[in-house]
Amino acid sequence: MTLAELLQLVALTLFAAAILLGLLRLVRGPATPDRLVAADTLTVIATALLAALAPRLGSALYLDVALVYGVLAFVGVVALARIIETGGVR
Amino acid sequence: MTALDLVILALVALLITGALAAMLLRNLLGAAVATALVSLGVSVFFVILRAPDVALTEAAVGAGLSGLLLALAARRLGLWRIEVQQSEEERQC
Amino acid sequence: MNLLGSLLLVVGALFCFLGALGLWRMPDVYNRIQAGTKAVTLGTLTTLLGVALIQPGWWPKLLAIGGLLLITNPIGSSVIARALLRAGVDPWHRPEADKRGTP
Amino acid sequence: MTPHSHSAAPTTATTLTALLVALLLWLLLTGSLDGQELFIGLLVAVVTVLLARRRSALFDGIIWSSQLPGAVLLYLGYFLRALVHANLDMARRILSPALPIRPALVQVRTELTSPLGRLLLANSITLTPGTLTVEVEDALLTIHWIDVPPDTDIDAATRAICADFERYLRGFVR
Repeated sequence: MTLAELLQLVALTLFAAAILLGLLRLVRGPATPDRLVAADTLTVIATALLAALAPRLGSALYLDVALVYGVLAFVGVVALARIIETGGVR
Repeated sequence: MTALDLVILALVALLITGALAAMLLRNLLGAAVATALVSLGVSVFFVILRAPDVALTEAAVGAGLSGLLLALAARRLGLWRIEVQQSEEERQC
Repeated sequence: MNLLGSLLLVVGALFCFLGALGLWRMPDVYNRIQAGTKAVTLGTLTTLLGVALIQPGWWPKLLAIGGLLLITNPIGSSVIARALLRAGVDPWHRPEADKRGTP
Repeated sequence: MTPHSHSAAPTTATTLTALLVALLLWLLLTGSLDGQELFIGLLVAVVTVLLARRRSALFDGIIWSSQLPGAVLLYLGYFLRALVHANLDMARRILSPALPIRPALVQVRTELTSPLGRLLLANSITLTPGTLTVEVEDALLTIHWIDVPPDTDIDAATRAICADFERYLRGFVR
């Protein structure tokens, strides 16, 4: 195993740990806004993960997934946030 | 290959926890967020399984449209409810 | 080049991890947004740079992803924060230092 | 971010700017300068701009001059430096066991007038050390600051948070 491969291994491990930590926040809550923030952060982490996986899988097609995911998840987050805004706290 | 296995394990945890949260959360907005996260995990899984086209569709439908639709439907039906303080929700999962 | 790119991947992953850790450690929603959005944005940018070093032919698409991310990510967190403020969520204060700068 | 009510018809310059941005995005996404792809890209860009013509009023904040590229580069350099600094700062706060934060909401006043300028300013503030833009209302920005020094009023906060960015931004945006 070369040094570059070892470094990529470390990077993927850190990504996995980041996903698990974000998941922990999603489970613990305590309220819906916390979950929304956790989901937003997890989305961007997933975008980075997709980009990091792309050279390993060997095709630029996988970058498109990261692009579409990054942009569309933003739309979803904004929609949910707007509903919190108009809905208020009850 | 072990690192990729770790990522896959984390994704499986994401999928199962997200699905359970979507079922068990009382708050419908929280459930919508959990559903979007499940589709995130599925999308990354499709990429790992080397199916970029399926992953692209899953990302478009799951992340953007389903979140938007669920949120709009919840608002139209008057079913949203935001709880800021700690509540019984926390014990749910 | 491959080595440097891999090193940048590790740095990017480290920042993403720090962002998730901040998400876990911070006391209230606003601070969680701060920790999450900043660290994760820089982590993603570093990761994209690392991929661009590993596969130099991909730089246009990586640049597009980076640019869109740099615009959408702060707006997203800002929108969440504004929604929370309008919904009436008060920010957390350190107990011994309250009543300062709050409108 | 603020629902800006620009309903006036956009000028030719802003429409051309929007067209240029759309074409640039197409070029980055396809990554080829082939004649046919370029033609299709131009077609798609024209259709996109026509469909989103009312939204392209966002671009009328740009000040066109010969110094535009230099000003943008200066801003980007300062911004990236601030971003790295912000993250090291945030990493220090997250990793230290005592969690050294004193968060509060403060308000700052901006002199930028165009929606684009305020958007860029708000984004920059969100990504730099310890600050998060919560709301933009005309010239007043509400900001969540993670470490507020004692006795901060609106002028001190403006100097500390957004004066530098404003100086760089005013090189190319209103």
